[in-house]
Order: sequence, then structure tokens, then C-alpha cells
Amino acid sequence: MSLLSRLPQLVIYGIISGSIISLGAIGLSLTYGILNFSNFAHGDIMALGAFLALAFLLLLRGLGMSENIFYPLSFGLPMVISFLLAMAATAGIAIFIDRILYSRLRKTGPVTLLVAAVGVAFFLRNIIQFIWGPQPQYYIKEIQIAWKIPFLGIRIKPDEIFIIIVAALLVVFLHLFLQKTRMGKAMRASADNITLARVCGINTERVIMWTWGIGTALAAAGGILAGIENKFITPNFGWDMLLPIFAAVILGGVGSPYGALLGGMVIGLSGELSTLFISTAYKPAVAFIIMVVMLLIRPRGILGGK
Amino acid sequence: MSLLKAVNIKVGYGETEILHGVSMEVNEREIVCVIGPNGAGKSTLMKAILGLLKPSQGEIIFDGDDITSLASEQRVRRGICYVPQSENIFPSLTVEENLEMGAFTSQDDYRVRMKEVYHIFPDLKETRKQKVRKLSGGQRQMVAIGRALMLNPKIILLDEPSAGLAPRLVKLIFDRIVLINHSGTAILMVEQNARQALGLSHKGYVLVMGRNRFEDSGQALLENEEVGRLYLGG
Amino acid sequence: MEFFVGILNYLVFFAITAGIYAILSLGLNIQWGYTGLFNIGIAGFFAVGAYTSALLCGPPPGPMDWRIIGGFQLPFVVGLLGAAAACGIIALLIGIPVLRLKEDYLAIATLGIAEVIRLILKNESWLTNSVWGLKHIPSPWQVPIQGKIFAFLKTHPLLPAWLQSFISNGYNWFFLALVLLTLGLIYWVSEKSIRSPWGRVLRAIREDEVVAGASGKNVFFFKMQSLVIGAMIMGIAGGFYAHYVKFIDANTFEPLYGTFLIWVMLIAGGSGNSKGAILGSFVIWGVWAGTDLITAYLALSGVRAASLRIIAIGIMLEVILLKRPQGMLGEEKRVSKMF
Amino acid sequence: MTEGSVILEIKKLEKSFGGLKAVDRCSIEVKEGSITGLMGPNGAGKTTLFNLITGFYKSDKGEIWFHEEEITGLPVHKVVRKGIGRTFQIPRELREMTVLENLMLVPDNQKGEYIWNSLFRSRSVRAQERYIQDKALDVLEFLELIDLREEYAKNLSSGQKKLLELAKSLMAEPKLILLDEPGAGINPTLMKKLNRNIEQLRERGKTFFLIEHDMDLITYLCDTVIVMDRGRELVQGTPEEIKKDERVIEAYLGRA
Repeated sequence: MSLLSRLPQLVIYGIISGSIISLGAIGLSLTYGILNFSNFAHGDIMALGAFLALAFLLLLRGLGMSENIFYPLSFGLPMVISFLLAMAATAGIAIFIDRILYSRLRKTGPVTLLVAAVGVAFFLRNIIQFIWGPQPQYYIKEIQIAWKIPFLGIRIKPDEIFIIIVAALLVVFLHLFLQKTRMGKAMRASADNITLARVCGINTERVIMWTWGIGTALAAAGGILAGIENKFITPNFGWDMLLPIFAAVILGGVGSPYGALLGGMVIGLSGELSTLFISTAYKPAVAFIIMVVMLLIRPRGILGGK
Repeated sequence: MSLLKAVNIKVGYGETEILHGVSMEVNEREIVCVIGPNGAGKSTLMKAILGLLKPSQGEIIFDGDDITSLASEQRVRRGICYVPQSENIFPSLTVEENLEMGAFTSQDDYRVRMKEVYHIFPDLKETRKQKVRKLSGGQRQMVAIGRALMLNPKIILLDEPSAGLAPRLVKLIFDRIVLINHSGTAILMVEQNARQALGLSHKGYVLVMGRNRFEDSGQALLENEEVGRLYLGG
Repeated sequence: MEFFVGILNYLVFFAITAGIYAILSLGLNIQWGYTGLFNIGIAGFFAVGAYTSALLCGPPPGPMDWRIIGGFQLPFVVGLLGAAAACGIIALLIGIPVLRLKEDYLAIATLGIAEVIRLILKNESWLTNSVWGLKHIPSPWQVPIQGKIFAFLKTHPLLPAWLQSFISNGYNWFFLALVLLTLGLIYWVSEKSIRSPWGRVLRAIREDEVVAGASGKNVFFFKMQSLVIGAMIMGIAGGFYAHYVKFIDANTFEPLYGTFLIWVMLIAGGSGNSKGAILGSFVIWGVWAGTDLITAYLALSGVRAASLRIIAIGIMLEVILLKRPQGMLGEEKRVSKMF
Repeated sequence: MTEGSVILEIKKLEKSFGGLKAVDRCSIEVKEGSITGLMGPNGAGKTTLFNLITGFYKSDKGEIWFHEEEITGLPVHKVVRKGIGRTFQIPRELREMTVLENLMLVPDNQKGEYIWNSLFRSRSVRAQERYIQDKALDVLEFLELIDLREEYAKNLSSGQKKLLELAKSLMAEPKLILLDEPGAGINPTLMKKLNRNIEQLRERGKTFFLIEHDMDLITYLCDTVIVMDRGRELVQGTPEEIKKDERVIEAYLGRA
């Protein structure tokens, strides 16, 4: 197949992986904006979300919930419920970690937080590995037949359309939340100037909790969608996501959730398009190279940011 | 009638005492201006009144109650609002959102109050959907003051509202301050621009090296020869 | 007696590994403890050091190998120098874009380079032999020492069995001596340098870059030196590791063993303190080996057991950060001491 | 001391922050061997000017000349090496290092700052270290910080930190020293000592350029005072002249 004819298909793949990366990157960017702290455990939070969804799924199946699938999707109601429960549970766990660990280290200084986050990353990954072992785990084992879209010459599975729609919906929800709700505005205000936010009487500790909650719930969603796309999840998945999501954040401008969305799409697309020229094995390296180039020419990212 | 009273306040940062016993009083519906050379402790006084700094001695009475031990948020809720000298806005929020943040602790519908603020600062109404980052210095200052007005405070503390503004804008800001005052809010401000500020104040305090030096009506201070010399440490 | 010899042999094995980790910790201590550079790609430097030295000193590609390069059978010392040089160059290349930026950027860049290195190790079979790894990496002077001297002694009929068993492990004693000698040398370098004006500048940068700049120091240049020297030390550790285990592949240098454990060692021992870095390495490696006994007792499978141990070590790290952030030893009060 | 030769010349310097002109076509000269005071109301651009001279900020336009050499846009460490030292208004100490180490960091061109020398030429490095340490101890003795020499800088009181800041500027041996409010937060006894020290250093050929609000201090120390307002020089003269100048009072009190 010629390079050009593969292009539309790769763009589709790029949008899918871009959606997943963006969901992780947005959360990372939100926590950075308010806490001024790069959460190196964020990739593993994504994996945690994916495995919690698996846990809920198995639980629901165990409780005898019927698996009637939503045709043409490959899964049914249990998966959808697990998806939502996993997002909530991930948020809860992240807030808990913040309470018992990060909040106590905040006054010690930002670098201690970085070390602590690396510790949390390994901790989470190995909790997952301890429970499930290193082998891939599956939400659904059936293979789904892709739809062929005439003229464009692309193939896309119904699940993949679902992924793109869900990611887009979540981004729209987040946008509405940030722009329209009091808490959303307070989050943006606190990211701008946390001292002034306190002078206004905003309870910034609550804002921090919300930020953790929303950022990690989105990360969990990203992790679950990745599980649906790849058909399987492994404990190392979070580690593999870390580089792309950081690259996306840096590309978009640290601290800007909209930049993170844009950055995620760019990283996703360029990763897929790079396969036209180099071995697929080097997809993760593409994110890294884009990031380094960005740091050389415009360290503040496309959309500015802090 | 006395609204805010600071009695013999001693306060500082760490071991450095900045105010060595300062007293002052603002009556209801009054504009009071604190002037003095750099390093006199004017901003420190503001922070002590809002509770951002804890005095080692002295008391602060507001509306008849001793508020010396209250937290800043509680003081804000009682009706003391504060506009810091710098970083007093949320740059990536729109004008309207900045005002909304000002009313964050309020239970009432902030839109009613917002209309009143727009009435005082009509220019803000035109730019209400714009991000504050894109506004000029004068407009930003209006946003900052507007934000503080959103809780309908009894008194508003302004730390150098005219700092860094062009002369035309300084006049504009001072005009608006008078307007706010006419609507019933008392004002306590610290100003470098002493002549103009004293000109519109009912009362002025001159602070030097953390101590009260003069207290008189704004006009009387303006005419006082010695005040000018004091600025140069003479 | 034989039991005693068995323990002794185990201790030698333990000390060699811990010693190699101690070298890595000293490298990280220069970057993080002295200068505040946040490197979470230690595994990458460790791997580059190991592969470089293995390729320089190892045998040429065999008929079953994919790789077409390497195997120059150079002396061990050349391998170590090559390992240090390769790591130094990589550190230099990462440093150029990110050392002027906030510390988080260095962290993510080191993480990225470690990932890229791992990808290369896995995929570039012409160089790294891909997943088949590099085999038969020679241990330095093993042939003359083990082959001649020990072969003679260990079969000598006059010696009791336990002594023969002791001697048959004799080469490890020699390797341990090499490791400890190198560790001592690197310890000397890091102690001497941190007490010198050079080290003072690094610590000033760690405390406040602006002040260091205002005192006329070229902050970027000093950070670069710290990053490069630290990386070179990590490379040397990689070389030792390759020549000790004799076989390496891409999976040898997982972020866990390569990066995480070393961070825990340094933090536990006391970052900014060379003695702390070494102490931390031996203690944490001891804890690590000790937890092995526990998981063995619980009869867990290999991967699960490893996970449980990491969970324990992870909790330990967080507790140290919360309760004793300065580590076991902590930094000395006055470090600058040339006389 | 060559009377009248200019050590620092600023030509039409400009710097804006988001539309606000902090320094606006500012031209200033500082004479060699002088103690020149810099005054002005808040927001006049004094500290910004210091930051521009020392390379912490990059100017938008204009030139800075030091000793007949242009230094506009040089990075901080190069400006320091040219011979311009500064203190910060709010002390920035190296927290986890001792007072003595804070001072010993400062001198330029230390042989031991090259790792090769500190490893293999320790004799000459050691000799230099001993010299630097003696010098640091002298400075600490003078400023009465000697008992705190082995204390972490973070444990000092704010007044002591201010002194440390001064001590560091003395260690640098620059030709021109910029002091940002040296008098704030220091007790009168120490202030007198500091004054004497500045005078002594001036006699040894150093030039001082200092931001200060305390008119007593300025009158006592400075031969020239420059008053800035709205980002540029308003008046220059002796302290006596400045005190009488209506424009200065105007600038401080604001126009009617």
C-alpha cells in the first residue's frame, strides 16, 4: 500500500490514541496548575482506573448481571457501570493519597513531592501486579469486526467510535464544568493565584480535592478507553503512558488543560503517522523527540501556560 | 460612628517588628487615607487589619466586636474586603468571573450585586466577557476593586490603588472611589499619591517608621508643611 | 563449617551487588544530593554502561547472534572507560535542552531517554542482539585467576572440603575487591569534590540558582558537569554489573531495579551524604534480600513476590519522606572542608 | 581615584511589563569612587533598574555601559565577573548551607571550582580556600556574625540574614556594589558600622550605588543622589539640594 493511501487510516488511529492521551494529559495539567507539582504517578493512575474497571466488571458479572451487549458495541451495561464506578473509585483513591501523603509534604517543598510521586507510581503499579500478575487482562475477549467506510478507505470498529465520542463528551463536560460551575471557576481562579483565591474566601483545600478528583477520574477514563481499544490491559500500561502524557502537557503548555488536549492530539497523531517512516516499535520515542524539540524551541508550549 | 478601630497594633514579619504600636479609626461612610514614606508600615497595617498577619499586641475592633483573633475569611464575611497592591486579579478569568469569585462566599444571587458594580464601573460592563489578562492596567485595577465590592462590604481596604497608573487613570480611579463611598461603603486606603488621596479623604494618618506621626483631616494634612518634609526623612 | 562457608559465599554475592548499587547511588548523589538534579532515568544510564562495556570487552558475534557489531575483546578497564564516556555523552545531550528549565523537565527528559534506550535495546538487533541479549561477557581476569591458581588449590588433597568450597568461590572475592576498590575511588572523588569549592557551587545551585548566578557562577555549566559526572559513574556501575552477571538483555534494566531502588537507597541513606548513599545501598539491598525470605515463606510466585516487596519498599520510602526526610545519616552541617 | 570618570552609564534604558513601563528612557551616570543614592516613590523603577543592570532582566531598548564597555544583555554571572556586585532587598540565603559557606561561595575565579583542580591540585586549592576562609571570617567578625559562622543560614533571624546579604556583597570584591535597601531592618548600631565600612571601602576605590529611603542615611553617606520617578531620572544633586527640591516632594506626594 502506498504511503498516501494509508494516511486516512493512520489519522483515525491517531485520533483514537490522541483521545486517550489527552484524557491523561488534561488531568496531569490540572493538578500541575494548582499544586505546581508534576505527578509522576499519573500514568499509573490511568492503569489503576483500567484495573478498577476490570474489578467492577468481574464483580458485576459475578453478581450475575446480564452481559447483553449494546450492538454494535462489543460490550454491555456492566462495562458502562464499571466505567463510571472506576472513575469515581480512582478519584477517591487519589484524594485519599493526597490527604495522607502529598498534603503533608506540600510545605516541605516541591521536589520532595516529586520523589514521593515516583514512590506512589511504583506502589500503585505493584499493587496491580500483585493482584492480577503481569499477564494481560481482558475486559471482553470477542473480536469485533471493523466497519469499512467506503471512499475514504478506512476501517473503524464501533468500539473505536465509542472511544472518540466518550472522550469528546468528557472534554465537553470538563469544559462546561470549568466555565460554568462555581467550583470550576474557583479551580481556574486558584490555578491563577491561590493566595488571592484565599483572600476571596475560597476554600482552596476543597478546590485541591476537586482538582485531584476530576483530574484522576479523567485519567481513569483514559485508561479504561485504552483497555477497550487495545482489548487488554497490563500493569505496565501506566508506565508506557507516562511519556506521551507528559509530552502532551509540555507541548500544550504546562498548566493549561486546553493545551493538554491539543498536545494529546498532536502526540497521538504524530505517533501514528510516524509509522509511515519508522518502525512501529519507536512510537513512544516519537513523543519524546517532539517534546525535546518543543523544549528547545518553545519551552512554554503552544498555548503559553505558566 | 466608629466602624473599624485599630488600637496600639504591634506587628511584623518573623522577628522584625514593622509597626511599633499604631492606632487608627475609621468611622462609617468615611474615606480614610494612610500616607507615609516607604517602609513606614502602611501595607503591613492593611494586612494586620485583614488578619493576614497576626499582631503581637493590640486589638482590632470592627462594628463593636473584637476581631483580633478571627481568621481572614471570617473577617471577609463580616464585611471587610481587601484589594492587594499587586496580583489582585485572576488574569485567565473573564471580568465577570473575577467578580463572581469576589462573591464566592455569598449566599445571595451575585448577579444583583454585579449590576451595582457595573453601575459604578460602566467600562467593566463592556469588557465583561474578556479575559482580564488582556485588559489595561487601569481596567485591571477596576476589576480588582469591583471584585472586592461584590460582597457588599462595610469597609474596603485599598493598598495603593493608583500605583503604576497613568495620571488620567489615577483621577478616574479616585473618582470611582468617591462614588463607592457615596454608596455607603467606608474606605481605608494606603496611598503613595498623597496629594490627590488626601484631597478626597475625610481623615488622614501619616505613618513614619511604624509609628503614628500625624492625624488630621485630609485638607489640614495637605496644608501641613512638615508632612512634605517627612517624606524625605527630614 | 560448610554452612559457615555457604553464608560467607552468599555474603560475597550480596556485597558485590550492594557495592554496584552503592556506585549507582553515589552517581545519583552527585546529581540529586549535591545539585538537586532530578534524574529518574537511572536505568537508562545503567543499561548503556552495561551494554557499552559488554560490547567493547565481550566476544565477537557468534553464528546464532543477530548482532553484527561489537565484541572487540578489549581489556576490562577500557570497557569501563567506554561505559563512562557513552553515558557522559548521553547526559550531555539531554542536558542541553533541559538544564536551563525547571527541575521537572529534567525528570521527564531522563525518563524519556531511558525509555528510548530501552526501545533501542529491544529493537536494534544489529547492535544489541535484541531480546537474545549479550552472552558470555567475560569477568575480568577470571581465566587466569580461577583457571590456574584456584584450580590448583581447590583440588589439592591436603585441603579440607570446606576450604575447597571456599576457594572455589575465590574469584568472587577478587571481583568484590575490584568493586570495593572502585567504590572507594568514587567515594574519594565525591567526598573530595563536594568539600571543594566545586561542590560548594553545586550545593549553592541546589539551594538557590539565582543566588549562585548572582555570585558569578555559570549555573548551566555546573549543572551540566554534575549531570555528566553522575551519569558516568552510573555507566561504570553498569559495566561492573555486565561483567559480573555475564549475560544482559533489555529486561535486565527495568525501571524498578535501575531507578526506583536507587532512589530509595539514596533517600534512606541520606541524600547529600556519600557515606549515607553507601550505607543506604547496603541497608536497602539487605531489606530487599530480606523480603525475599518473607515472600519465599509465603510461597508466592516470582512476579507476585517481587510486587509485594516493591509495595513494601514503596511504603518505606513514603514513610521516610514523611518522618525522616534527611535519611539515616543526613547531610553534614558544614560540608566545605579542604583542610 | 580619578575624580569625575564615569563607571556606570545607562543610556535611554527601557523595560516594560505587560504594557506598564517600569523603566522609561532612563539615562543615569554613576561616577567612579562615589557613593550614589537612588531614591524615588514606590513603583518608580528603582529595583527594576538594578535588575536590568545586573542582568536579571533583559532591557527592551537602550544601553548599559560599565567601565567604557557595553554590558547590555549579558547574563548575570558575566555581569558579576565584570565587577558589579549586588544585594537583594529581601535576603536570599542558601538555606541548608552554613553562614561561612554562604560567604565562601562568593569570590570569583576560585581554582577549586574546577573539579580537576580540586581533585588533583589540592595544595594550591587548599591555600586559596584558607585565604578565602580568612577573608570570610574577617567579614563575619566585622559584622558581628562570627559566632554564627557554623550555623545554617536558614536559622538566622531576618536582621541577621540582612547582614549576611551585606557580608556576601563584601566578599565579592566588585568595583561597583549595588545595595538594595541596605538599611531596612538593621539596628542603628550596626547601621553605623555598616556606614563606616562603606566609607572605608570607598576609600579603597569601590563605588556604591544604593537604593535607600532613609534620608538620614543618604545624607550621611552619599555624595550624589538620583531621584527616579516614573521610570526615569527626575533630579540629581547633593542630598542637601534634593531635600530642598520641590520636584522631589512633588514626586513623592503626587501632583495636586
